[in-house]
Amino acid sequence: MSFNDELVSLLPPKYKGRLSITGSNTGKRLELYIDPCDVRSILKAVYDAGYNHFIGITVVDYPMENVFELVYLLSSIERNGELLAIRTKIKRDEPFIDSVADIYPLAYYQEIEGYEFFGIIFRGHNGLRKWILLDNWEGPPPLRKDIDTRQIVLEIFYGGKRYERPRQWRSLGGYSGLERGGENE
Amino acid sequence: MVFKAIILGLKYLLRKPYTRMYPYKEPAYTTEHTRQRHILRMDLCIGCRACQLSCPADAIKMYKIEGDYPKNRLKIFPGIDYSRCVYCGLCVEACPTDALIMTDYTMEHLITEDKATTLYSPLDLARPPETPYRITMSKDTWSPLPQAPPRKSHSG
Amino acid sequence: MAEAKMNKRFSFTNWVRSRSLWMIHYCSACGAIELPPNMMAPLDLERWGVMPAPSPRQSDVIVIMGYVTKKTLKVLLRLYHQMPEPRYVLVGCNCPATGGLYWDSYSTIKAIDEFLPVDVWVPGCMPRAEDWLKGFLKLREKIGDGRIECPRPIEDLGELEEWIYREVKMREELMRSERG
Amino acid sequence: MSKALTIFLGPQHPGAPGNVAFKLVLDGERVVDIDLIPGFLHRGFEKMMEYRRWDMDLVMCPRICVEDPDHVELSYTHAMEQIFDIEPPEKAKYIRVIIAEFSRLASHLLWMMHFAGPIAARYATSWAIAAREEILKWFDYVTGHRIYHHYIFPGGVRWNIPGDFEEKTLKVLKVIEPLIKDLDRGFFHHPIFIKRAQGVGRLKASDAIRLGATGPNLRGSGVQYDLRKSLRYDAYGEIDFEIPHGEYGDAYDRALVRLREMYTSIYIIRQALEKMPYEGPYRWKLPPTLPIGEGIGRVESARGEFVAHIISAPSNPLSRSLTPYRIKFRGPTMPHLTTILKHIVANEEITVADLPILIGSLDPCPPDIDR
Repeated sequence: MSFNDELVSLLPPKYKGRLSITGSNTGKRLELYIDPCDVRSILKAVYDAGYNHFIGITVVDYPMENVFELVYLLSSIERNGELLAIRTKIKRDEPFIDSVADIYPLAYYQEIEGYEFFGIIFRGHNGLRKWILLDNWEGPPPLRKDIDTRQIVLEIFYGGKRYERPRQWRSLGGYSGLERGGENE
Repeated sequence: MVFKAIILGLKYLLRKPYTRMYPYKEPAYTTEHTRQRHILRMDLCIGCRACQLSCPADAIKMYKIEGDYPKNRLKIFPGIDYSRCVYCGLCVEACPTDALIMTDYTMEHLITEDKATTLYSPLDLARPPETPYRITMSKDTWSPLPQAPPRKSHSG
Repeated sequence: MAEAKMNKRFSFTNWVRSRSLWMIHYCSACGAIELPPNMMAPLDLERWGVMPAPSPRQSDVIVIMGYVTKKTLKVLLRLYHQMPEPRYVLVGCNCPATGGLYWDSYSTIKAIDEFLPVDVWVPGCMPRAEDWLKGFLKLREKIGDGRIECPRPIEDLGELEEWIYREVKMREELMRSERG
Repeated sequence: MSKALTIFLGPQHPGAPGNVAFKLVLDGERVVDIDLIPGFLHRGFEKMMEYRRWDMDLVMCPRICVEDPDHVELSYTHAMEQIFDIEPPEKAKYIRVIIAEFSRLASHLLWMMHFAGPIAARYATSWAIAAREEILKWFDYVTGHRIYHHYIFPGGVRWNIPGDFEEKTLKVLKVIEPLIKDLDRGFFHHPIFIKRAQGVGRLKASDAIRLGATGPNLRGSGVQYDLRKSLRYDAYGEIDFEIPHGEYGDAYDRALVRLREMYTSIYIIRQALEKMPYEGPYRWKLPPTLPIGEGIGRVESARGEFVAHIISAPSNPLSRSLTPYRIKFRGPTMPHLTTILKHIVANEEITVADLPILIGSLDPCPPDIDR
């Protein structure tokens, strides 16, 4: 893998030195750290440089550092599936970033995921709503690190006890409610 | 075209039926590696809870059972909830003493009208199945594993 | 009441009912992957009179194939209430029985028998193709013996749906209060 | 000018591709707009996997896509191996190729059922399922399970292959190859099928790339792009094969690509069996704790590019963690059912009767949208 000259020439001067090659095996990739305000201009430049195949947005929550890291994964089919990861960090208490849905059509749906699972607001996106989580979950975005869904589920369905069958409120049939087995530990 | 289709159809018409005549004429299809019901050897179990901690479905609960088990000082044994078990075999892999093994005794015997019956205590697990079965997963499944060598090249 | 008593011994009606079980064609989750071998050549469930029906109005059995999310539960209940009596419930896989592998998932239902009267449980993850067949046979046996009450003593759709919403809402309220 | 009508397709519908619903806007017979309604299969995998140890996560991950489970395992394994910074043993690489190709075959044969069913070609579904059954029996023999195998493992494969692996595999291939050939003759060259599928759902190559299509749907449009060839992961680098591709990008081309891929898979399996070293280690021992790092596993699954992006960071700075910090899965189905379906419906006259063919030819697997 080598640096793509076209890509380097299209990048703004401030980012020219920041491009690096990392990873191994199938994860070998070009990486670029950018500031969140430049996300639209960089992704437009990258699209023109041939990285027009959008793979996805990975959002990582770091509550200790109070940031969300967004990793835009793009690949170029002309350059034989070369992977480009564009990383940016936004503040956790002000989760705003520009939408790129008009450059990459698939980003529209990936951004909805980012909104419903992490609560990131993509500015300029016209359809931020609950999409997958509709009817399935009410409350704050569940994939944030400070929401302990396992504890919530344990409290509600299992009475706080692990390794037990769920606490049932009623049974319409098919369950005698008898617990078999020896004495509990 | 029509004749070709008729010949192709005839070929399948005259073939022996593919259907397995389960359950009355043929038993369930299992192989010598099918992972199904566990058997607990209570004389080997040391009560270390490794199986419980390695279960992704939290299906294993430890029960206290009094009896003459010199190896098991705490007298705790695993019981498996077969309404939660996913038959991944990680518990067998984690067991240090080969006390927990898997057989090809399939789950057709557990189909029930009352789901309380699928909760197996250690004593239920220790009882071998009534019908013939094969041991399909035990410590013999793995030979000792070698350590990984470092990756050769880091071509950037 | 009289009908319930009648059902206890052999009746021609039950025998006939048990011989032709049409199931709803609704692949609600991953357990559905083992149904094609049952419906097609490898095991051929039509030997036992089981076949998929395209709509709930024509079907006798609702088969729950795997985990049930809150969103699917609403669909399942609606389907169940569109079915004519007699109707039976066959549950496959572990997840609807106890939560299964998704025991700590925030969006799945942990016990389906809180919402539907279950006749037969087929444990396993996945249940093997043969297990599904055996489950249908067990259901058939149960119907033939007249051990299933018919019609079911169950609330009408409005009442039940209200109950579900109340239940789900209540749990979600609980979640919210616990978060503080 | 007739009034636009909004109706729902699915989730309970014999023509629906699994548990997923669509909202259609109709103008007479023509579908004007289509919106996906996902979420019926949402379990919150990414959150659940953050709570479990990395080896338990391997048991979780095949459940994301039930039709093609081994490629999910493979992508997870690739990402994990990058974090551990190891290379699998030579023998395991070949076993993985064989397992992955059988998974692809099984998935394509199941797709035959989804595709031929709505056109009422019951014979094709029956043959395909019979061929798939042979593969499932083979999986049962090698890995111990019919559907979820948990066989591909970080550091190699989980246990050694049985002694008569080669004969068994060749025997299975001998059974399924004539069945696939009969499908080729009996279904793919059937005039009714050709008339129904040809010209439906045209997708140009440039649009396919821009909208995010991968896998057979992209190759059906004439783009020769296959991660097996371009990344040469596992033992694919040593195996010589051709990428089948279509020309016009309609439903018929996409179907034909899948059929040819089945032949290619059989060819790859035969070659891998020949080249495989039958001696040597099959799995490395790995430590229970995860090093800090990041891995991206990209594999060419039966439906397209499957990506597992795993980040391992300590959740508290003092200890090394047993669980990954964040896992993101990107399934190939999301672009197929959202952007591409919308694009085709907007640019072409698709009637309600064509919709099952169109959706079937895209081969969706809804759980990998919902996860």
